Amino acid sequence: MNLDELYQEVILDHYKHPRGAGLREPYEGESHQVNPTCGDEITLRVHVDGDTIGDVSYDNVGCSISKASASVMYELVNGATVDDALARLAEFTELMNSKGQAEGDEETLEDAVAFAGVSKYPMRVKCALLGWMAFKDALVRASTPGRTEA
Amino acid sequence: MNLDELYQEVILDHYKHPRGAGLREPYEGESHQVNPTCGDEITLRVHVDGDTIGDVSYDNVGCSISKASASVMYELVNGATVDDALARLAEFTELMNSKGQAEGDEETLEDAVAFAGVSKYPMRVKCALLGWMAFKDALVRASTPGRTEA
Amino acid sequence: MEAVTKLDVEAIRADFPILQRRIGDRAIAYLDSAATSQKPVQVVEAMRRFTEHSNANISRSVHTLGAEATEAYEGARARVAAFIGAPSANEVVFTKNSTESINLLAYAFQNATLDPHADPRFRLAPGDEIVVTEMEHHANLIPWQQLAQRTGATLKWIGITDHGRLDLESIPEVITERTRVVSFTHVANLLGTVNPTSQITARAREVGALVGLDASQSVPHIPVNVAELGVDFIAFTGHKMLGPTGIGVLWAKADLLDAMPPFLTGGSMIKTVTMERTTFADAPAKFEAGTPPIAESVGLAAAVDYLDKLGMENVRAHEKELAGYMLERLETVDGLAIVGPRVPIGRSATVSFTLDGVHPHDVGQVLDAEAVAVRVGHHCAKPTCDRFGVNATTRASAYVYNTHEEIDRLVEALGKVRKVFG
Amino acid sequence: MEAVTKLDVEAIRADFPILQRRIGDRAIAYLDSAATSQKPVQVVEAMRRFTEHSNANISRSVHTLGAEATEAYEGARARVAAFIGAPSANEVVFTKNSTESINLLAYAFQNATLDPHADPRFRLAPGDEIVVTEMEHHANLIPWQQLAQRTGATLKWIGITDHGRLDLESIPEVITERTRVVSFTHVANLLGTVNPTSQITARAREVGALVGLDASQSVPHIPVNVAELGVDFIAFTGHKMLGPTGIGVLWAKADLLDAMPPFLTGGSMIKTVTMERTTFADAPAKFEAGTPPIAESVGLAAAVDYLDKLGMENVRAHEKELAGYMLERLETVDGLAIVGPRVPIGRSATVSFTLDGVHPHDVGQVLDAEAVAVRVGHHCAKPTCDRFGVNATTRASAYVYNTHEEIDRLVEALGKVRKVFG
Ligand SMILES: Cc1ncc(COP(=O)(O)O)c(C=O)c1O
Ligand SMILES: Cc1ncc(COP(=O)(O)O)c(C=O)c1O
Repeated sequence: MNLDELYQEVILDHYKHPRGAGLREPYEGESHQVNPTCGDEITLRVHVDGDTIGDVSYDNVGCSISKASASVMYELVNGATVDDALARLAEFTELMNSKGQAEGDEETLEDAVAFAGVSKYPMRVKCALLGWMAFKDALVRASTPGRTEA
Repeated sequence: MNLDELYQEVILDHYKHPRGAGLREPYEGESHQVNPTCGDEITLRVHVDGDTIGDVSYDNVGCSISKASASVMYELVNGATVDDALARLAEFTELMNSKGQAEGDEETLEDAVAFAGVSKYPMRVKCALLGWMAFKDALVRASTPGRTEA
Repeated sequence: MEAVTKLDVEAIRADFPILQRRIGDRAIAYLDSAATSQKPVQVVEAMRRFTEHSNANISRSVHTLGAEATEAYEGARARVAAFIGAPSANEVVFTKNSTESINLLAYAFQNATLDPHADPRFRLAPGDEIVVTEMEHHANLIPWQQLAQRTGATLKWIGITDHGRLDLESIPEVITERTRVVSFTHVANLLGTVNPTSQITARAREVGALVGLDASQSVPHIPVNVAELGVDFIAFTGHKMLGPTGIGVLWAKADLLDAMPPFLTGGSMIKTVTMERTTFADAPAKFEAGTPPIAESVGLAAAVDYLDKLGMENVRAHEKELAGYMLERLETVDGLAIVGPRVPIGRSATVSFTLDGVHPHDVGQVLDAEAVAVRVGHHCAKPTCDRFGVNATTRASAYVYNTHEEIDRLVEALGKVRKVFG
Repeated sequence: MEAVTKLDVEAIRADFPILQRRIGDRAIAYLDSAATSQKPVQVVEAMRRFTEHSNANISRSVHTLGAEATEAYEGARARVAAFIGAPSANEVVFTKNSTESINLLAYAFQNATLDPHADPRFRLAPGDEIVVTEMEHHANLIPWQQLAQRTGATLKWIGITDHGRLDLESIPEVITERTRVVSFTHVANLLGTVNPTSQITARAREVGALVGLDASQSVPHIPVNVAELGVDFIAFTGHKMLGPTGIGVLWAKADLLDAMPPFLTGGSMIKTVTMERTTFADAPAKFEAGTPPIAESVGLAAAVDYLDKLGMENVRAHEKELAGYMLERLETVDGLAIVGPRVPIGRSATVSFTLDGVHPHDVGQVLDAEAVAVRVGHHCAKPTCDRFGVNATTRASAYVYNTHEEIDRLVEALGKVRKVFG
């Protein structure tokens, strides 16, 4: 296997310098996700401002892939419209399920295309998706309780 | 495999003309035994008269080996002393566990030596022993409740 | 490409080295596949290859062997799901055999009954009824008996007609508003009866009962599609379908698996664990505690591949023909009485019979001397035996590798039985 | 004949084709045997031979293959019994893995509790206590948690010292007159601790509690003799001791097996069956419902033969040496902290550690790139992780085929990890 393909510079950079880390107020939805195979965890909050993601804040324990993925996600969805964020989620999930066959669109996925190599490692795909799953779940929760326009 | 070795004349004869079959009075011990792998059954009664087996009577459903074995046993233990009967039980059990290595002593086991061939067929050993197990059990029961001398 | 319409039995036989095995001076005629099937070299080879190339524990590691083993195991799950038309691989739970699959289900009821927060569909109370049939293998009878005993529910059953069919007329009476679950055999292992499922399933739906099918004798022999069957659970077992021992399957609808409490607990089936409390993973992991039958899953996938290549419709047609031939030929044997349907309609190529005046043990023994392997006894279906007033039967059962000639040898050998015990 | 005093590791390695497997340009250094061991050709061959020569279902037939299969299966039982010093083969129950073995035991208590006529030793009530330890694999924790929850009994545990040993001083406090059963691990799968058994066993006897031992990590690695241990039950698993997946063992004293109600029910475990009622066979059959892992039993017997030929004392000595070397070399790695005993006394060759600032997933991944296979994660021992304040560890574990050179490669590869994540 090719280590460099997995641990690209950009991944290691996000791992060492995670963007948007920490838990912040205000938020409407919070999600706690665990990867049962390794015990990695993330708590993630979403603040929805109209039809825009006002903030994504998180606290996580995990490997380089899961931490870098959360950081990259922050950059992609923070400030984006809810629709765009969901589109990125779908795109990234598809990339992760591609088993090394897809490259990802750098226009839309930006730094996240660096994770294309991860999709070849089934055991790591869960790591890369952990933060995104938390985002998805938090967003659902944000739109469920008191909000009328989803 | 050699069929004649298993189904010796004497076995087929006892099978077709079982000696001592039927349930009779008096008796002090009764046992019901089932072979769970094939559902074969025997009900057997023992009448102990002093230190002698006064009667062994039985009713059974089973294959040629199990029916012939009960018939041969009847001939061996009926009228014998309890000690002799137990000695035959031990001898026959040993013969059955010999995996075709023993021949059996014709002096003591008489017709029962014909079962030497059965000991090569592990699946049939249980059949050959069913009646003997019932005899052993019935004898224990006969000596347990009210009897003082065993 | 044209579909193969018939089985090339000679080519198939070449894949099963054990069929060359000689007993005395003749190759064995193996007519005991209802007990366990033989395994083609493809299955043995797939397992050997896996063991020598990719063996590792699954799910919990990032190393190459671990990733390969996990892919092989999950691939086998997907393969099996496709084979039975399951909408999702996550509906396939690997167990050790059919028996465990059915027990898993029965214990779901038992454990739910002990837990006031459990899904009401699995909670039983005195007055509730469980329905089976009189033609069940013990594996689909005793777990329900035990469940009834432990929960106070009542066990009821559908009887058997003199022709060896389910007494379908009694359905409205036996399956009532009190029935909570109906579990019945798809193909009966002693009688060979193929049970029609729709009437039972429809009645169960009407009264709101869950429906399970013991498919141990159907999945290996006829096309089975869970979506078409419209049942809630099916159980089957690897070793009867050209696969290895040590692996079985429980298929259940996703929402039912979600609702069922876990059965075996331990590693690989958890979300979080503290000394005080555990939360559980989603199905199928929830039901697969401990190291699963990994190499066996690879073998089972290879067996499914093999059956798929033959085509289950072709398998069915081949066995229907053999069943007809077997029934016809057996009827010519003096003193032979078939226990079960006497026509090759709605029946499998598993035929039980008695031979007047000769005990099945003796029949089986003489047949073995003639290198014909059949099973004798109660075939783990004692209530069926009782129903027909027999203690035991001789049972011949055919599969993809059996030939007309082997059936001829069976019939001939039965003549020999007559001679020995004449 | 002189006893072999050392393992000929090169000769052993030749029996394991998978050790020739290359990841990139290097042969794999397999240091994950605590998860599952590799299997020698002798095991694979024995299973293939059985499948191609004698495959049949057991116990219920008179045909030649059936008789051979039954002999092979019962022979394997006797073989395993002898290996662990069991007084009788009938005390050996074959299951699918350790997890099932322990669940069988826990369900014996659960089912007995539901049956007023069951043996009082297995009937629990609120106020009764069950004792485990904080270093259990989930397989020896969750079944007892569930049992406590379902019966109202209380689960207690013996803690772990900072050195990774059981806190034996707490025994008198934890095991009390209310304790009904104590189940603890012989060798801890994350920490590598070899637990002394006598103090716990003595205290359990004093208070009249039954004692079970999770021997999953001991039977493969050190001589285990149940008579000497003086416990009531042990559980272990085939795939960790050079044998196949799909088979495990529960050993229990004969009188306890007699007293335990059945767990899985179905075929081959009965005396008589009617639609209304079933009576059960004697142990071990009582606990082996359905078709057992037949080919797997043949593989397990071959594995036991292999281990016996090596000699378990030699296996222990070899691993003790490797444990010492591994500990010594790992201590030289910058930022590495061992989780568990740091001396090779009372410990196995299974060593868990953390590497400062690098997550175990990343450690394992880089090691894999260097063709060094280790396990990362919580190793199904989350409470142990919590006790040491870690989320996960990297774990290297050695067995009969491992060498000093492979440990050197592990240490070297850890240097590479540092480089990537420096
Ligand atoms: C100490 C211990 N107990 C139980 C188990 C469970 O064994 P299995 O997965 O074979 O059931 C393991 C291995 O995973 C173990 O290490
Ligand atoms: C109809 C039926 N159900 C269940 C079983 C049990 O299968 P297994 O022994 O593989 O659990 C069998 C086979 O013995 C069977 O024929």
